[in-house]
Amino acid sequence: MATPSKSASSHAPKAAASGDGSSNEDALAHAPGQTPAPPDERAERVDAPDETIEAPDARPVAPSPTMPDIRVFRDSGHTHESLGLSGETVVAMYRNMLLQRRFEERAAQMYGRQKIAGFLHLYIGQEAVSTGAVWGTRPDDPIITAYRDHGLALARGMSPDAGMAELFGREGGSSRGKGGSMHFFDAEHHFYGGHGIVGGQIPVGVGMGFACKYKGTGGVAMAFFGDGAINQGAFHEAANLAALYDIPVLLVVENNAYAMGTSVERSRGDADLSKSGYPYGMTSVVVDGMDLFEVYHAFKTIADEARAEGDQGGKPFFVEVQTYRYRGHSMSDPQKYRTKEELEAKKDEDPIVRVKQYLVEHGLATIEALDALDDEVKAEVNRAVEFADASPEPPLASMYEDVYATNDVPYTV
Amino acid sequence: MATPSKSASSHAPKAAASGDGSSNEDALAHAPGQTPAPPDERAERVDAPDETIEAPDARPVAPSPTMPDIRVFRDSGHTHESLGLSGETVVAMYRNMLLQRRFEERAAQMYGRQKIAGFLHLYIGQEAVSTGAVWGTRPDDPIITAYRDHGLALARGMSPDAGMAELFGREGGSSRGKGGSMHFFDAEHHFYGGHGIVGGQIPVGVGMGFACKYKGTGGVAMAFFGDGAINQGAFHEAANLAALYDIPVLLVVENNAYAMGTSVERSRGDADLSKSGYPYGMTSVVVDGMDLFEVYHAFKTIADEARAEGDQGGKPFFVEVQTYRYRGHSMSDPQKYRTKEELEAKKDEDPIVRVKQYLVEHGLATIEALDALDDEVKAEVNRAVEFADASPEPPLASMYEDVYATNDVPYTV
Amino acid sequence: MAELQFREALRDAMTEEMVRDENVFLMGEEVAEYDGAYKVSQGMLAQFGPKRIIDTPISENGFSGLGIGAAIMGLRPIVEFMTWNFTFVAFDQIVSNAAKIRSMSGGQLKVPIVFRGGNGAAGQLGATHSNSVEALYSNIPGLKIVAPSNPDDAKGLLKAAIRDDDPVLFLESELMFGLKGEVSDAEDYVLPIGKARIAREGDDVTLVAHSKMYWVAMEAAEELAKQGIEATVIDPRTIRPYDIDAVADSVKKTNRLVIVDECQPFGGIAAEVGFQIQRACFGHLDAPVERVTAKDVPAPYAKNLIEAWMPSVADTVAAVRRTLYM
Amino acid sequence: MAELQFREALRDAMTEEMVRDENVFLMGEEVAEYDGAYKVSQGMLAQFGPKRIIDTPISENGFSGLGIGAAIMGLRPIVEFMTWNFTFVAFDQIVSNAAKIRSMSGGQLKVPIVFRGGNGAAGQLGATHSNSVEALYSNIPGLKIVAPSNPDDAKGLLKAAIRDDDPVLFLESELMFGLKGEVSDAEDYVLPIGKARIAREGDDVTLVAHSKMYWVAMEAAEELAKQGIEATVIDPRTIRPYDIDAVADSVKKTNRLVIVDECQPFGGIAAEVGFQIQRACFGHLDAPVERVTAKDVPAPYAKNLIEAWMPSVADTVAAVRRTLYM
Ligand SMILES: Cc1ncc(C[n+]2csc(CCOP(=O)(O)OP(=O)(O)O)c2C)c(N)n1
Ligand SMILES: Cc1ncc(C[n+]2csc(CCOP(=O)(O)OP(=O)(O)O)c2C)c(N)n1
Ligand SMILES: [Mg+2]
Ligand SMILES: [Mg+2]
Repeated sequence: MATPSKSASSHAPKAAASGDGSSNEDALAHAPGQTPAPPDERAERVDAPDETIEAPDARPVAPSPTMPDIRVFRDSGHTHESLGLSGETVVAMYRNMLLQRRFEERAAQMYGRQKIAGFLHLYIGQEAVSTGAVWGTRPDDPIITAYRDHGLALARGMSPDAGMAELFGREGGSSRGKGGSMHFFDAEHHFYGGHGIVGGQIPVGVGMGFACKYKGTGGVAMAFFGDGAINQGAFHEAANLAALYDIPVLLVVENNAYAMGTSVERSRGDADLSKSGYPYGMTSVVVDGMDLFEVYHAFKTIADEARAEGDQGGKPFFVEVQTYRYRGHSMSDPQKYRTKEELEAKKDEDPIVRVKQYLVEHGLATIEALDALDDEVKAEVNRAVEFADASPEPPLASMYEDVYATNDVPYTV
Repeated sequence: MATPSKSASSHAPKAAASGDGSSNEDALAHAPGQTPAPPDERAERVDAPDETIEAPDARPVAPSPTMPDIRVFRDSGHTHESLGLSGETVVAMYRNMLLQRRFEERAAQMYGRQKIAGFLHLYIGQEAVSTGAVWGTRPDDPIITAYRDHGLALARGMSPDAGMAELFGREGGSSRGKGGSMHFFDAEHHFYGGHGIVGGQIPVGVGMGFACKYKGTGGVAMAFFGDGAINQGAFHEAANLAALYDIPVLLVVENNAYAMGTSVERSRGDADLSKSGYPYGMTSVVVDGMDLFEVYHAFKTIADEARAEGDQGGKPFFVEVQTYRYRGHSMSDPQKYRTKEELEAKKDEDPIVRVKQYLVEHGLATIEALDALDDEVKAEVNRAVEFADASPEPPLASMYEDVYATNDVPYTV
Repeated sequence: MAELQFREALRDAMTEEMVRDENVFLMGEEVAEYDGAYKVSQGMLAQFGPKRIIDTPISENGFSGLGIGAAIMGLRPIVEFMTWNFTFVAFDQIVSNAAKIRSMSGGQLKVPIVFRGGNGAAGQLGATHSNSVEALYSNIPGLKIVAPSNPDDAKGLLKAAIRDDDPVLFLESELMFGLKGEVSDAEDYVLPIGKARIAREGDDVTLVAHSKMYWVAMEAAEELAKQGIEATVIDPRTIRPYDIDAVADSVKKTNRLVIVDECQPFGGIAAEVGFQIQRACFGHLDAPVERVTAKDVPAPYAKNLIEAWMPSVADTVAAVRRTLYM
Repeated sequence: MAELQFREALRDAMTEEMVRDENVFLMGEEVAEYDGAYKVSQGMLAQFGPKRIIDTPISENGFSGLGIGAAIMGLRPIVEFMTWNFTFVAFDQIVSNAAKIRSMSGGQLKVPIVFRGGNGAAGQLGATHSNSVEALYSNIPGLKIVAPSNPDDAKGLLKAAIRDDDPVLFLESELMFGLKGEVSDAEDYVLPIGKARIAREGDDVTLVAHSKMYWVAMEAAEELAKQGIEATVIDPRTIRPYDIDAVADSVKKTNRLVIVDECQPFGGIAAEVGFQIQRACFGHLDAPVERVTAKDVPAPYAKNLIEAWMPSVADTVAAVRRTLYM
């Protein structure tokens, strides 16, 4: 309106008397503060000290559309030297990626032979994300992810034996055969699952970052989730909590372009996921997930920025890693939602091939040496299959174990 | 990396053979597609036609941090003429705001006299929002809100008799005494509640907009919620769905600065709520909620932009209305979280006083006439109290009614 | 009578109702372009187009609420959940809104919506994916719950659910989607919600079981017959309202009751049926009501463990023999 | 023994445990600067500071998950819900994560967390605000559930819950926060989870009731005494695990059982207890097990309706008389 509001009550005293605060007070004079309260309100009626605490300025914030803060890690032309990585380290990273690849290729095969059942979601194509993130952070920075979890578990150091035995549902499995493919856990390596409900792990990951800060460990938690999971309310609530409490956590969306058969374009009002950090005042980071060095560099850089000093400070990041899944969503996906051309184009960016290429071109290893390494990895995976096959079924009684830490018994029959 | 990925497979054929798609295919040759499926997967195994459908381009979107699209409705210096409103209309709007104010003042009084029980959340101070929104939209545009619902219900035309009787828990109440203050409903006036679970009404409101478009009514739904409710996952999911499906719905946050005792600053990673539309590609609108004309103008403008043409088009908006609640959160709030100074300053902006002031200054009505109007409104509210008091308690048998539309009986005893 | 898969019966029911009433639409994850995660909606996008067969993001809370709002406005949404396990993120919409809005509005509004999808364990999927949710939702007044065991009931009851003016939770099973059975080809086949089906008559004991467990009960009955024990088998078909009279009438003849229920035991369906029957048939029971349920621990992944976890034919036979003091 | 309000007993339990163990913290809506919506945490911010007494946004799903993650990392969160009605938006975190993570990890992880707040109806709040959630959560293995009826049990059991290595749902009542009672001033007062309390001994009938309903049962027992009927009253105090032996032992003496339970009836706590007792005490029961529960409709607002909806002393007396064929 044209009239400044301040003038209102002065220019129109009667109006003021009829509509403004003073008459509010009159009305309130009869309010239950002074009268016996009905039972369901009594609880709130305990006398509260009268002095008001220092309240934050409550004037609504004027819209200050600042440019979103986005950092991009792509095409930086890194070399291992520029990143301070030794040739041995790059070879070790390569071997780790290869281990994930070979492990899952064999798992798919074993699934076909019905040694493995249930759902089996392969990470093949995304190995640069797991390996880059793990090498870019500390071994005890907690990691949590969804059901597409073999890659991160192996990157973090889960033994292929324990992993394969878990897939086989055997006593020697990482969860004694109780979790299966979607529920890998390896506490010793600070890998906290392996979660089957889309998005459900995100708040839990924020809580892990909260604990790092509370305890002053200097750790930063990483919560991985998919491009489909970002549409769960859990993401929104967890992101705001992380920002509000300055929690050292990386909220990492592995954007592999599809949620089952639904492309990001068909699941979002705006397909640019990097916009997701903005409402929370969170810095967004976009990373080329097919490039091991970019992922490594991105995680190393932001993880160190995210860490708290003791129980002070800390800064969460929203990280979009752009990657791609080469296999179907699970083992029974006709994949009509993408063209063969698209898939083949993506396979030309195979993150493992690119590292191999890099190692050879930079004289860090010979093709022969890397092929030998591949044979070694394959042998390791073969041993894992043998271990799994030899591992006994869990005893039936074990079903009643591990439910409770105390009074661990079936409560009801 | 420095090496273009495309070159990888060509430069390193063996590498390609070991890591790229072709070997994926080898591995897949053993995959269960060709083998009998375990029972839990059989379901997904029905033969799917081989031709692939036209898939969207799945290349991850490059971050294009566009400036958020925000429109501000504040200090526009509107007059009723510039808005095309007759003096009679402005007086009618004034009367409607006054009705909400007087109704709630009396309700608070009746609560003190224990005629009303449970929670009673007063809307006092926010009346420009309800009246401006209702006058700026069509009478049959569906409205849904939270538990602070008396204002919007009365703005939409719920009779004070039915509203007061509902608060009294009587047969003559809008919900036959079953809903109470938090659960007002008036289907005849397209007012769909009145919802007690913070944020739970937001997806429902989006569904109402969805129905407007599906049926081609040209209607636009309005989902009102509080600044605290924006932190519910329901908001995030509903906003994305609204944007993805181009649903004619206004997601309206009534930012009254506090959620119970928690200021926006203490509940958000970033207190600027107008940023909330951005990730969904939604236009955000910021409105001065203490100014009736600004609210009216904003809703009229965007509602007409939001409407679908038949079952095509439609555009959701995120609307932050900046308002203030003059009373405690409910009837038993010591209000230690704000200073008396802050409250008094806000009361100087009383939206009702400002309209009264405007009417007098622009010669649309005399103080005397407006005071007479006030007396008339008070009398109407008094009659509502008498009606409520005279209305009988609902018969006990009615408890078993209105649970089901068909086979309406208690199912279990 | 035509022989159809369970999924085909569901598809036929939805298709017939969508042809009959343009206010009916189907919404859920992968229901359209993917033709359904379990192919229940295969071909429906082609037939009805994207306005009425709608793919959703993974936002169960959001699209459940959207469906509720659409239903209040007079549409008749069918909301498919990929499985009922995923409704825990939508629990509030179903329990606070779908179930209660009619009552809180004093009967002004109705919520004609169907929520459907696979329920219960489906092999080796682990604890997050093996919940039988009827134990939870059946406690909630305002909801109706249907859980058919065969394609014929699936078709007749789904058509009834879509036409019903109240929110109906329709529980299917991934393990039964491929199940074949004769389905009535009556012009417009609608079965009443709330009526049990007596599948088998026997004088010695009454077995009650719904959905997948119905087949366990039937197999147990065969096995018992070999042992000279004749069982009546009742498929309640609907959980809420529950046709307790059908069970009571039978127990008054057989004097013995065993409930096979895949839910976790504490406060599950078996507990409720057992409670009501001990009350209704106190003088008639020659033995305590027995139940066979999932074990009271989270569902394990390993093949041998999940098999031991599930209610089995052997467990059922043993329970029956207990009621016969054998 | 000091006389304390229920809320004071809860506050003392939390305060003592926070003093004892720096890994314990309290998080929830309005717990800090507002001193608690129901003043349970009054003064705790002043004593422990904002690091350990933490106000949250209205994001139950988010901060429940946050608590679970913190618990897995070795902290001991106490998550306060303003009321349990609002946990329906956090249902997945409690049921899929808190309850199942230990089992799915094969025992590698534990989740020592307490979720607490007011449960059940609290006067005229309407259907969305009157849920008794134990009927739902008690079905879930992996959870423990405690529901005390008086300040002394509240203190001893909350301290036990905070020290427990498993997720514990601690159910309070807005209507009982002001309730006064003697509380042990033992140095370190911890009561065992899973043990019932025999509150009153009588030979004619056994009454079982937890939380608010315990007081209904006690009042009914007084009324019955006037009619010459002596009741044993048992407060299970814990719902999961449930001390069924205590109930069975009593029923073997009284031969009659009435359960007073505020839950909706279908599959509620009364159904489970009734089922287990008809099985355990079949030969001892002289009458069917009876239950007194909330009516099977959404909670209405009107004073007369909600009063009729709630289990009452009159309902309980009538149920007992039915078991005595009076
Ligand atoms: C809450 C919930 N809804 C649905 C599902 C079924 N589901 C499993 S994976 C998946 C797709 C997830 O896609 P995305 O988040 O992109 O992860 P990706 O599979 O690509 O790694 C769906 C819908 C689930 N597990 N949880
Ligand atoms: C899911 C849920 N959590 C908590 C509550 C308790 N509660 C009722 S109102 C309220 C504050 C809401 O504030 P806001 O959204 O800003 O609305 P306002 O009261 O300011 O209108 C809270 C926490 C609830 N009703 N629902
Ligand atoms: Mg994806
Ligand atoms: Mg507010």
